[in-house]
Amino acid sequence: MATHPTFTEMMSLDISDGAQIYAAFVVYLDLLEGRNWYEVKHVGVAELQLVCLHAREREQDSLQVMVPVPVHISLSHERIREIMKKASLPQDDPNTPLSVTLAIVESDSTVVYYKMTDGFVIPDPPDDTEDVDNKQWRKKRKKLFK
Amino acid sequence: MAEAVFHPPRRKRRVFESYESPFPVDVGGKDFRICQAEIISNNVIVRNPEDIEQLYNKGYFGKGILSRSRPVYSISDPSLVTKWQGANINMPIIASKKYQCHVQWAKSILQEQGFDDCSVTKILENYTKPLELPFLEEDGAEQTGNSCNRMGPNTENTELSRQSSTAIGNVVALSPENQNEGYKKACLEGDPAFDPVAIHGSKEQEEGDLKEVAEVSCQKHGFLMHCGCKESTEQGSCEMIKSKECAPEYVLVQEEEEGSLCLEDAAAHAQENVVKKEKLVCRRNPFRIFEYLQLSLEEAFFLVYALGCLSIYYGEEPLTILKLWEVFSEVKPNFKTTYMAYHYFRSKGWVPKVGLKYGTDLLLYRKGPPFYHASYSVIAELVDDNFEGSLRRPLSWKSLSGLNRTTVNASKELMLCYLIRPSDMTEREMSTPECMKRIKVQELIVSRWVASRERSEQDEL
Amino acid sequence: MGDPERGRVLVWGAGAARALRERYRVSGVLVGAPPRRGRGRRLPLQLLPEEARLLAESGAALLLHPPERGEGPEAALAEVGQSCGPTPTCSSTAPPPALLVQLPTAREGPPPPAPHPPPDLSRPTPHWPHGGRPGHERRYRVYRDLWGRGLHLTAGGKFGGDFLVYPGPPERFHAAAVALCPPPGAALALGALVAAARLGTHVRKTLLLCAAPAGGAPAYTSLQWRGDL
Amino acid sequence: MEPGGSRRLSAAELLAARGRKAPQRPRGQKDFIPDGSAEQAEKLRLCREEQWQLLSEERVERLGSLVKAEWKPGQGIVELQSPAGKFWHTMGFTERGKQCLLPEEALYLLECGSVQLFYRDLPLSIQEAYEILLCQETMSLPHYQVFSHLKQLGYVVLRFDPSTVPSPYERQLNLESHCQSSGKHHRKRRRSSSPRSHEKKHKVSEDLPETEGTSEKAGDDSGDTSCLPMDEEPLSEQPKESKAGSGEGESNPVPFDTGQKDSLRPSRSWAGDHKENSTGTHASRWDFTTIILPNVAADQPCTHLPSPDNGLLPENVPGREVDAACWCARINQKQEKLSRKEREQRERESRYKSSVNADWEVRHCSSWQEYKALLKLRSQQRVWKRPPHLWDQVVTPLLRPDEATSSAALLQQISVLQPSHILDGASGLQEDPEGMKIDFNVYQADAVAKFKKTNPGKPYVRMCVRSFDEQIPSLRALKQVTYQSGDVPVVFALVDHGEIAFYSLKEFKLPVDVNH
Repeated sequence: MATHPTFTEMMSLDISDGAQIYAAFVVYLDLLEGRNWYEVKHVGVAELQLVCLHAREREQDSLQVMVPVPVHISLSHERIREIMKKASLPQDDPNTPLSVTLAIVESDSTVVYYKMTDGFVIPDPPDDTEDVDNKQWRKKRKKLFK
Repeated sequence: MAEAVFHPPRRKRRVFESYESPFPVDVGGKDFRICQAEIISNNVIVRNPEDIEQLYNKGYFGKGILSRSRPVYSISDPSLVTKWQGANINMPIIASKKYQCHVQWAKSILQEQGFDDCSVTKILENYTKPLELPFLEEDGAEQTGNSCNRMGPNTENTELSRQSSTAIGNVVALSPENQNEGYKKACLEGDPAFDPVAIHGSKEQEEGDLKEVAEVSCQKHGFLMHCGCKESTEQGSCEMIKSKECAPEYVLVQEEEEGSLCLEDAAAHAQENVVKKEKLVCRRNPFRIFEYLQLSLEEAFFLVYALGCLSIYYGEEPLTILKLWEVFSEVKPNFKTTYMAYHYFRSKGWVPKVGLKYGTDLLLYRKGPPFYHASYSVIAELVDDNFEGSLRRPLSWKSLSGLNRTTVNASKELMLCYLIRPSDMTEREMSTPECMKRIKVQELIVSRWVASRERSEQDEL
Repeated sequence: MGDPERGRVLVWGAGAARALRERYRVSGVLVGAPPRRGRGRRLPLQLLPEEARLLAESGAALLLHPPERGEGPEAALAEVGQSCGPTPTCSSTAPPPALLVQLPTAREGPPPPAPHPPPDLSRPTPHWPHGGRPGHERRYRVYRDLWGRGLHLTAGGKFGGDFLVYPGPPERFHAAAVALCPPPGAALALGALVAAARLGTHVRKTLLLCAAPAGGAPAYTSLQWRGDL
Repeated sequence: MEPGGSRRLSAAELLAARGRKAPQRPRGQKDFIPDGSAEQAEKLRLCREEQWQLLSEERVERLGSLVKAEWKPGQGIVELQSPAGKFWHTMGFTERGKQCLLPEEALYLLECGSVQLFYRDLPLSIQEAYEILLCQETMSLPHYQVFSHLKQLGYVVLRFDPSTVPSPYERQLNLESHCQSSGKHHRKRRRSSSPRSHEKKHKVSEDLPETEGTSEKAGDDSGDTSCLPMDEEPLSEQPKESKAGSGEGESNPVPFDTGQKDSLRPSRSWAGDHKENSTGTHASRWDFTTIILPNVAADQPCTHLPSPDNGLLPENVPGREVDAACWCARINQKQEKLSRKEREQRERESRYKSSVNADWEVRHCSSWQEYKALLKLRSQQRVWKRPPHLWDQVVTPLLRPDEATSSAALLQQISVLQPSHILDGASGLQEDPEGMKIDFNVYQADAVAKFKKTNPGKPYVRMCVRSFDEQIPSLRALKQVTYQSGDVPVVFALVDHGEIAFYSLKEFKLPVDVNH
């Protein structure tokens, strides 16, 4: 693994935190190999001192931004917003809110993913509502504000 | 004072494996085996497939870096397997893009080794060229029992993924080695995507029948990346592994039919009748990925200190218990606290795993995750024997209330585990794990007290 | 003797309580015991300090201190527009039947005079200890901003947050978010964040991190567990 | 617009109010998001209509069923003017022949329409009663809310009186009977002005003559046990780190890690043995009261050292008696001051050094002979391969696989942490720094029929009223209230601006699981 070309490339980025790089590599493998995502690429964001990942869940999906972090760090709300601003990708639709996914990595390589979005996003409706309701609901579902 | 009631752990509805042993050591001192791990970027990695097997199956230590828990990685893309399930082929299927990715990695490894671009292209061209399926099946069947699992001349082997019962017989008959028990279990767990050959490196020259294969493997000596077993390991089973290493990994690559590429636009392609425009091409994978077991620091230290059945290397150097205690304490804030809790529950015969999913330090399983749902979600705190001290995670009732809901919603109980250290215990004394002998443990169960009649009113959704 | 219990705000008038809920999107919590068991809570309506302050500062209500009988601690709330006081006409005209008697909820007679000028609620006073407390000030700015966006908010302690945020009246809608107002710059341990956000997933509430700095623009971040991964 | 103040009902309204039925609870699932539909609007309208009915409903009772009561501000109690009703079974107490209620009881009964409360001959509205009765130091609004909440659920709720709980010591000595009788004495007292039991002891004698024979009051009159009023205490009020805990400089009086193999020194376990109940560590074999060690500390100016036993000295070294007192004055006894760099260097070095005394087994040896035997045994143990980086070290793995003959034995070998009990060390704790107190005794709802105020028996639970914004109790505070509560579970009632949730933190011992 230490010889994986991607890991070597990540290590050569201008990011000083080894733990973060390793976390990024674990998430990289998880997306690419564990979940068969597409076009998983690593992107060093020197400003944030983070290695982020861009990937598509399905081939035709748009790119998502993953921000891997080791579990023992702490994040302030300000830092979270800074990450969201600097790591997210420019969107075609300017109304699309900034959004990245935080990938938190445990010491045994367990990863949990949390989506962070600028503004207030209403959660998904329950699964047990009828399909028709569900679709209607989804149509109405909206981001309330930024 | 009233003690919290012990609720029997909830058994999982479907259990597909038998229980081996609580720890990767045999009682009575026979057959004591010391596994090996190494430190990479402050993480503890086990590479040897037998060690992985031993540590995961006996006590459920660690997690496969490419899997949810048990190392069951397969290169095969499950969605493609589903798509092609009518094709009566049982080999890993991957997308063309993924295959190209692997070719790319192999390329950069070769370049790093100083091959010029021309030879790199030539080597790879040769190695990755399409192969005939029938030949492969024969080849696979003869080569190793292991390959047979996927490529054996079994015409019914598409059923492997769905009807595991037939598949087990098949697998067991073909390869009774230890190695395949993990595979068997994975099948039983209903994971259709399991690949039994997650363990190869290729250091040995392949004794394949094809000239060109031999030719390539000569050069590829260094570039297929991971050797499953270190040369230094003294396990008797080493040979078996090495023999398996000889086998290259064959994959079916989903590729477009000639000419269809320019005619189809992407959108149409995505939903179109696949059989018509896409085909599967059998190729050798030039860059194999091997799944490793990663141990949490607590697990790693426990295996070394409590059981003495793991040697952890940093580079060439095996680390002593004291050194590990020191290093881990530096790497992970509060390692000592979480380790003591880990050790305590392990020594009660329970299986603690990391608690990140629910925002705590540990989850406690009876026997192991395959058998029972986790019963407790644990937060560990170190206090002095005045029962105070600065907490690493001070909880207000508010946050406790949230945490408790999270835990209860997952049908677990929230436990606070206080490690009580005598006030005369110095930092110096704590610089060795022996300090645990003077530490006391207080377990507390947090629970909501619900008067029967308010239940319906108070709970929102 | 300082009474930390001061600063609680109770609404005694049924009409006022209704107006708060229906016109001002301020729910409060009914805390009174019903005449017979199991018949639902009654007045008074207890308000969060943030709710009370919003109403007072927006001019929708007056915060009144009870008459200084003994050590009356709480501030009462009266609707603006009825400073003329209640009209206890019924009692004078019709004597109650001999066998039935009313146990009045609210005080009779005109409410005590409103303080003039209205007090500055960003400063602490014996009757309003919340003013100036960092936690309250932080929560208040967030409350005011979210309320200003047409949302409904209630206390969020039970879900581990500062507020629950509803897209519509809480009587008829589920809360959509658990709002947390961490102090600026406060380091949030990822474990704690996971615990809070994971809860939200289960009860279908977004974890909403809120910041409304005194001079700056408010900022909100939604956290949602990706159960698909 | 409905007036904000009180509203007098007309005769007709009064009659109508009496006949009202309980409004139905709003039906139907809540929605997730407003869609502006007429259906949602109608549901909301109905819901609000019901709410309004409930809100505007004034309490109307039959005059005959109302018990008249008068607020006595001086005593902080309510005195009944007419005979008590059914509630007397679980509430109230008798004082000087009069039936009385505590403020929370009176207020609750007023809300329930059981009493009519008068002050200065005027009936009090509920608002006025809240203002007047809940301004006492003894009963804050959150406390009353918890009381009322539990009462509404049918529980019997009495104030907690620490003096009625036999201490674990008393229980241990089987003093139950004594306690019960002493408890009765307490009950006969009027509410004391202090919650502290030790202060109460004096008052018992004062109060006894007056109350004797008239009282059948239950244990709930014990008075102001409760209620440090609480508020959102600043979050910074976390328990402070103990000074003793981590100090580098505070070394043990006996330097056990000097590396000497001094056979006279007992194993280090002495440090953990000062508590009788500490399990696992074995008691010291040395009786220090009989062993006299010369004290040559700096604070001992007289340092007379007798002549040593010549047999212990090499032949060419003459031993003589000495008085070191004069030397002490001349020797620089100041502690060596190290530069920061030196300190850091020492620290770094010490990280890699370790002492033979750190070895658990070595510390168990009480003589050279035992130590040698241990070494021999260890060398013989190498039947299976033991890598030197694990086994030729000061700290070695805990498990000796050749000795572990079963899973249970294996667990035994690796079990080094000692379990603790919630009451361990609880009795010795000083005054609770967090002001954690038990407020109420709560008796189960279904036991009400059998309930006797005069002899309420063991409560179902005891309640501590706290605020949601506070930190959860430290282990220390928890030990204290648990100790105080005796064998009754403690529940924390958390109040969040009128909403209440209950939590308990219970002692637990995860069972050892060997049945794999």
